[in-house]
Amino acid sequence: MSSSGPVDSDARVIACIPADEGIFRIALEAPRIASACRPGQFAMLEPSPGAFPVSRRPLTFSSCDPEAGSVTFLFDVAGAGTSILSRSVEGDSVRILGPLGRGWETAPGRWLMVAGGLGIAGFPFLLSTADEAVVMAGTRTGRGTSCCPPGTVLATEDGSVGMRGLVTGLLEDVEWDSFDSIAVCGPSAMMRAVVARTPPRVLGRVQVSMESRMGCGWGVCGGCPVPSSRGGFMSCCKDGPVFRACDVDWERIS
Amino acid sequence: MSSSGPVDSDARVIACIPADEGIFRIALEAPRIASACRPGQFAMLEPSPGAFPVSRRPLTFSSCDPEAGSVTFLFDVAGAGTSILSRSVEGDSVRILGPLGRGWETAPGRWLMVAGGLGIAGFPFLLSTADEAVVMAGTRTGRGTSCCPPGTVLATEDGSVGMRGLVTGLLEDVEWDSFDSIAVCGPSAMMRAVVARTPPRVLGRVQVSMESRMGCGWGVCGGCPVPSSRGGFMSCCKDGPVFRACDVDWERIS
Amino acid sequence: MNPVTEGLPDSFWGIPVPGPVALASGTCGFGLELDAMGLLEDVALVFSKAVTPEPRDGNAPPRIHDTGYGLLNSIGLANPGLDRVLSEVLPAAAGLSRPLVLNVACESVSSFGSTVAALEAGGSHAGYEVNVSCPNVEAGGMAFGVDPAAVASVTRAVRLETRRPITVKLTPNGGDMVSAAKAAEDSGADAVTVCNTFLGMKLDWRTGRPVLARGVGGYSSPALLPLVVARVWQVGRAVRIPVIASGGVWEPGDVLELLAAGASLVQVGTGLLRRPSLPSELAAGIRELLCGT
Amino acid sequence: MNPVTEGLPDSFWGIPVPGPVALASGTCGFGLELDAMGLLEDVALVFSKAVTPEPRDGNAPPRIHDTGYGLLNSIGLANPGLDRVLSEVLPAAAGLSRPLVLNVACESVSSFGSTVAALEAGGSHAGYEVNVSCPNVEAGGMAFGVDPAAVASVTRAVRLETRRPITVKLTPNGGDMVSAAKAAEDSGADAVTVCNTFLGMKLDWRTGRPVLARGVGGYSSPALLPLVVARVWQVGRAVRIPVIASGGVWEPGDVLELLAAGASLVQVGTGLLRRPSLPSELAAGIRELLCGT
Ligand SMILES: Cc1cc2nc3c(=O)[nH]c(=O)nc-3n(C[C@H](O)[C@H](O)[C@H](O)COP(=O)(O)OP(=O)(O)OC[C@H]3O[C@@H](n4cnc5c(N)ncnc54)[C@H](O)[C@@H]3O)c2cc1C
Ligand SMILES: Cc1cc2nc3c(=O)[nH]c(=O)nc-3n(C[C@H](O)[C@H](O)[C@H](O)COP(=O)(O)OP(=O)(O)OC[C@H]3O[C@@H](n4cnc5c(N)ncnc54)[C@H](O)[C@@H]3O)c2cc1C
Ligand SMILES: Cc1cc2nc3c(=O)[nH]c(=O)nc-3n(C[C@H](O)[C@H](O)[C@H](O)COP(=O)(O)O)c2cc1C
Ligand SMILES: Cc1cc2nc3c(=O)[nH]c(=O)nc-3n(C[C@H](O)[C@H](O)[C@H](O)COP(=O)(O)O)c2cc1C
Ligand code: FES
Ligand code: FES
Repeated sequence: MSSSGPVDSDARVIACIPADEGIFRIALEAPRIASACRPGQFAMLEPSPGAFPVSRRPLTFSSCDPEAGSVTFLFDVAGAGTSILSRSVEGDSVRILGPLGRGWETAPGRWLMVAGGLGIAGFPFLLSTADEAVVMAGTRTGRGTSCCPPGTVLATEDGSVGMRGLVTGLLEDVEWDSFDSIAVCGPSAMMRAVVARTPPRVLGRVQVSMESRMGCGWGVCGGCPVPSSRGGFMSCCKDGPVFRACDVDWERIS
Repeated sequence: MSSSGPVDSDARVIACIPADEGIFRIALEAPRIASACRPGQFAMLEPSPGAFPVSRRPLTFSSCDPEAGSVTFLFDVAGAGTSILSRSVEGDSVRILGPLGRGWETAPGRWLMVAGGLGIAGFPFLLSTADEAVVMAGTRTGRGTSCCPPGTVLATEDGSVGMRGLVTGLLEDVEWDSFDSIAVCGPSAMMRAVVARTPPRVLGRVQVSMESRMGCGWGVCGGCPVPSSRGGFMSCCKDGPVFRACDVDWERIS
Repeated sequence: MNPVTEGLPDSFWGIPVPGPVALASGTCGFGLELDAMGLLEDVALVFSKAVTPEPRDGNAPPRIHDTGYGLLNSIGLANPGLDRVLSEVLPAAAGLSRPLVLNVACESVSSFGSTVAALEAGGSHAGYEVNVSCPNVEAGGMAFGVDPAAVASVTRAVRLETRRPITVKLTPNGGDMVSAAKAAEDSGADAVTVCNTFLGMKLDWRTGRPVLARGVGGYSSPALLPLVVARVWQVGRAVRIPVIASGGVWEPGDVLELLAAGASLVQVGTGLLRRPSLPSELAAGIRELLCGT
Repeated sequence: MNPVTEGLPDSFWGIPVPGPVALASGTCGFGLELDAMGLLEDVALVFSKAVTPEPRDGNAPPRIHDTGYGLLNSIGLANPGLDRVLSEVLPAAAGLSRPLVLNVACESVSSFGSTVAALEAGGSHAGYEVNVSCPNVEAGGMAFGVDPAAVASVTRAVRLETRRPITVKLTPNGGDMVSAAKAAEDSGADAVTVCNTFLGMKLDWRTGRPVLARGVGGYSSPALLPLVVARVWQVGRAVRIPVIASGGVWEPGDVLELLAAGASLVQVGTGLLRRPSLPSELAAGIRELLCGT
């Protein structure tokens, strides 16, 4: 079916449960969004029915069940907004606008998915559309490991789970040419490091999901600039959040 | 025991229950306040642990049990603040500052207590200190009647309970000289009408409990002026809320 | 007399409007996104993102910070610039289901004139909003707005170039807004917009650094409504041209309060960013409130 | 360099202080009520209610309105006036456990001078806060504050009469606060207070009437903190005398943020009205926050 622009509606909370330390999974009943959303797209969730905080929070679709009419998100309690969201209980109503932005350019073949921290959140959805995939994830302490899809190759900075070190360490033995598409999602510094380590001949296959503060999420406020390799800025919420790695000016990413 | 200035503390909610349509009774555990407060004094209650609303709400002590260390208030859901208060449940914590202001000048002898609307709230406490009393109360529709002390003589504008008409109607047959003290509490217009109907010879026995918006309740903001019959203003929270009727300039009361 | 309970305005600048709610500049692009979502129905007028003579990338990120109680922005008038607005945006906006007012921001008086002159060729827009109040740029912006003489010059420069209606968008960040409004009126403005975001800032005390790259930004919040009501009230009693209120609107009662204060039209900005459906929600809420009176 | 994590100030104007939190004028009387409650311990300085040459009854009621998100006040400098302050208040305040700074408000330059001259005889107060920013009076008040030349004249007039330190309390409601601050500095002020309440208003749309008898009032709210931070930051970079922040403080982090922005002392007003114990709560909260760094 054809996607027909974002929908702004009140969604029933099906469940909101802790998934790991300080990480929650929320499932919402949002049939129109569930039947339209694509991997890598996101939604803006309103953390409170009151006036504050004044803006919504962007979250990537973690999974989607068009039949059941439901979508799920996996999120870190990062501050006030996500903390309010985490206190949602079954039956509550959450205002949600979506699907928003451009998702992953899905393509047949073999995928490499590289996540840093809760960058893993959207990969279950992307995986569900991929023929074949290897997933790698790095975290500081192993927190969030339980949210990774089965078979994920892990690295932790403290060595508590998987290889000790950064996720880029896992890339040392990667057979780059065996992958048709490479998806990277995580903190900016991690994505820059991954891109820096990618052999130039495969850079064209790399896509990244960028983060930015967002004022609106639907393309009008100009609050979410992503530096473009052609100069100037692209808009994270409209031109992204998923970009080709070579379209991003990594030197201007802080 | 001697009263030692107001105390600002977190009080445990013992109960908060509907007392009549849109009227709640809240009981708080506040031992130091319970052992210090006097009839006609009030407390400032903080309607929310968050920042909003920015100021507290004044409520008159409705009853006080120094042994049990508890105080109760009877309040109308008038707006945002009292609406938040009304949603308190047992075990919640409410910040309360009190006792504040000057209460009724209690005196031996016979009392007449005249209430309009929820002006009745503080009379149970005053009654508990009076030798003998007649209580009269007027409401528009009978709402709040169930909060009146047993034996209260009633008037309602719609005639649903007691005499049809205003509370001033009840005063027509009053034997003024039989009362040593007269206490009036209610909306300003009602108090002005009662005072206007009081024979001049007994005016010196009339006390009124004035209402005013309050910024602080503890005497520093200048937000609660009550026009004085000597010109200028008195402060409702510090010089009152109970005043001698003849100290108030009723012409400047709107 | 209370304008609110007498009935809501059904036209502005001679343009029929479905109600008093308009979209604030910089919070709705050129209206295309909302139109695609079918959400312009209850909108009086669409006030465009600021158009500048040259394309502007805008300020360095971060440009947005939600303090919890309000939004700080430091967009810096990012926009495709006059030429691309003429060649790409206005043709695309020609089919917009509600009239568009072009917000224009320049760094000099003469550039205000020439930019509007160029836009005159452009299309079917309903008028101009002359932006002398942007808090997020070094040159122009609120530097004009704080000075009534500069407001007068800018207004005259624009007035000379167009017969379409113009409103001058004033700043609350210094100077005397009432004098600025009178200067705009005397120089031929058809309305004034009261006002723009308030200069604001947030620092992270742990680092001592501002959270926005540019340091200060423009602050908006529903908690600022009383500041806007006061300014609309004061300006409304000093000028005879209509006042367009801009700032702090979140709920239906806020719109009615601004109308009661003297506004003829009420913009929504930050509330719209949060809820693209806000104009429709406000329209429904206003109907409900007025039924009860 | 980040002043906050380097350690908090332990003196101001040479006066030892237990921390950076002071009490804002008009929200603590002359400190007597709080002292009686034993709540001055963590207070740096007590800024008194405005003293005027003549007694003032203040504005007609209602003078206070809680909008939910903030407080509107229209007190109008109600105070017993110079003579009774000298004969009754200052003697009573002599035993105050923390130093008192007298806030002074007058309607003319010469009256500022003569009022301070009279107060010089009065007592042991630590200094003066020159109030050129009250939004709630017809004459004087912020009419001075918006004009740097008037700020300079008032400051000089006061400077001539006293050797005690003086701070000039500036207005955010017009004019250019940075120029006003420089004018105060150049005219001999020992600090500037940034700032006072913001002009605000609430109307009841059903009646079309303002909720405050005087119409407009001074608005304060924790949601205004970013406006105060921006102004403290801008003024702090323009003057070398200390900046006393006033506005929007509710939580311990707010105090640290204002210090990071350049303030040397931070007043609490509306938050204090709500919680007389706020200064102690802030002191404890600040200790906790700084332990974590
Ligand atoms: C397209 C997109 C998709 C996202 N998907 C997810 C997801 O699936 N799961 C998830 O846990 N998080 C996701 N995020 C990040 C998430 O939006 C932020 O963690 C959230 O907005 C923080 O809100 P808060 O009110 O809890 O924290 P705040 O109090 O607002 O901020 C807490 C901290 O987070 C930082 N921050 C705030 N907003 C953002 C932002 N938009 N991007 C990056 N950092 C921010 C702040 O600088 C601050 O340090 C996504 C962000 C984007 C842009
Ligand atoms: C000394 C004193 C004792 C009081 N005791 C009681 C009591 O025992 N029981 C009780 O139900 N009420 C009492 N009141 C009134 C009570 O304080 C107000 O109803 C309450 O503050 C309203 O708060 P709100 O946030 O719910 O309503 P808001 O949204 O603030 O206001 C709702 C309406 O109430 C009016 N109002 C607000 N504050 C006051 C005020 N302080 N006085 C009068 N009108 C006000 C407003 O104008 C508005 O019309 C007392 C008031 C005073 C001054
Ligand atoms: C993200 C953002 C961008 C803005 N851009 C502009 C602009 O380009 N031109 C302009 O005149 N005002 C701009 N404004 C100001 C708004 O048009 C509006 O006047 C202000 O935000 C107050 O209204 P509000 O409280 O409803 O947001 C911007 C505001 C925001 C929040
Ligand atoms: C009720 C009230 C009365 C005030 N009276 C005065 C005053 O007499 N003189 C003065 O300089 N400021 C006065 N102010 C301003 C405060 O001192 C303070 O600068 C302002 O409220 C901002 O601080 P806040 O946000 O902490 O309240 C008053 C403020 C309030 C709320
Ligand atoms: S978040 Fe508003 S344009 Fe992207
Ligand atoms: S309420 Fe503040 S002085 Fe009475």
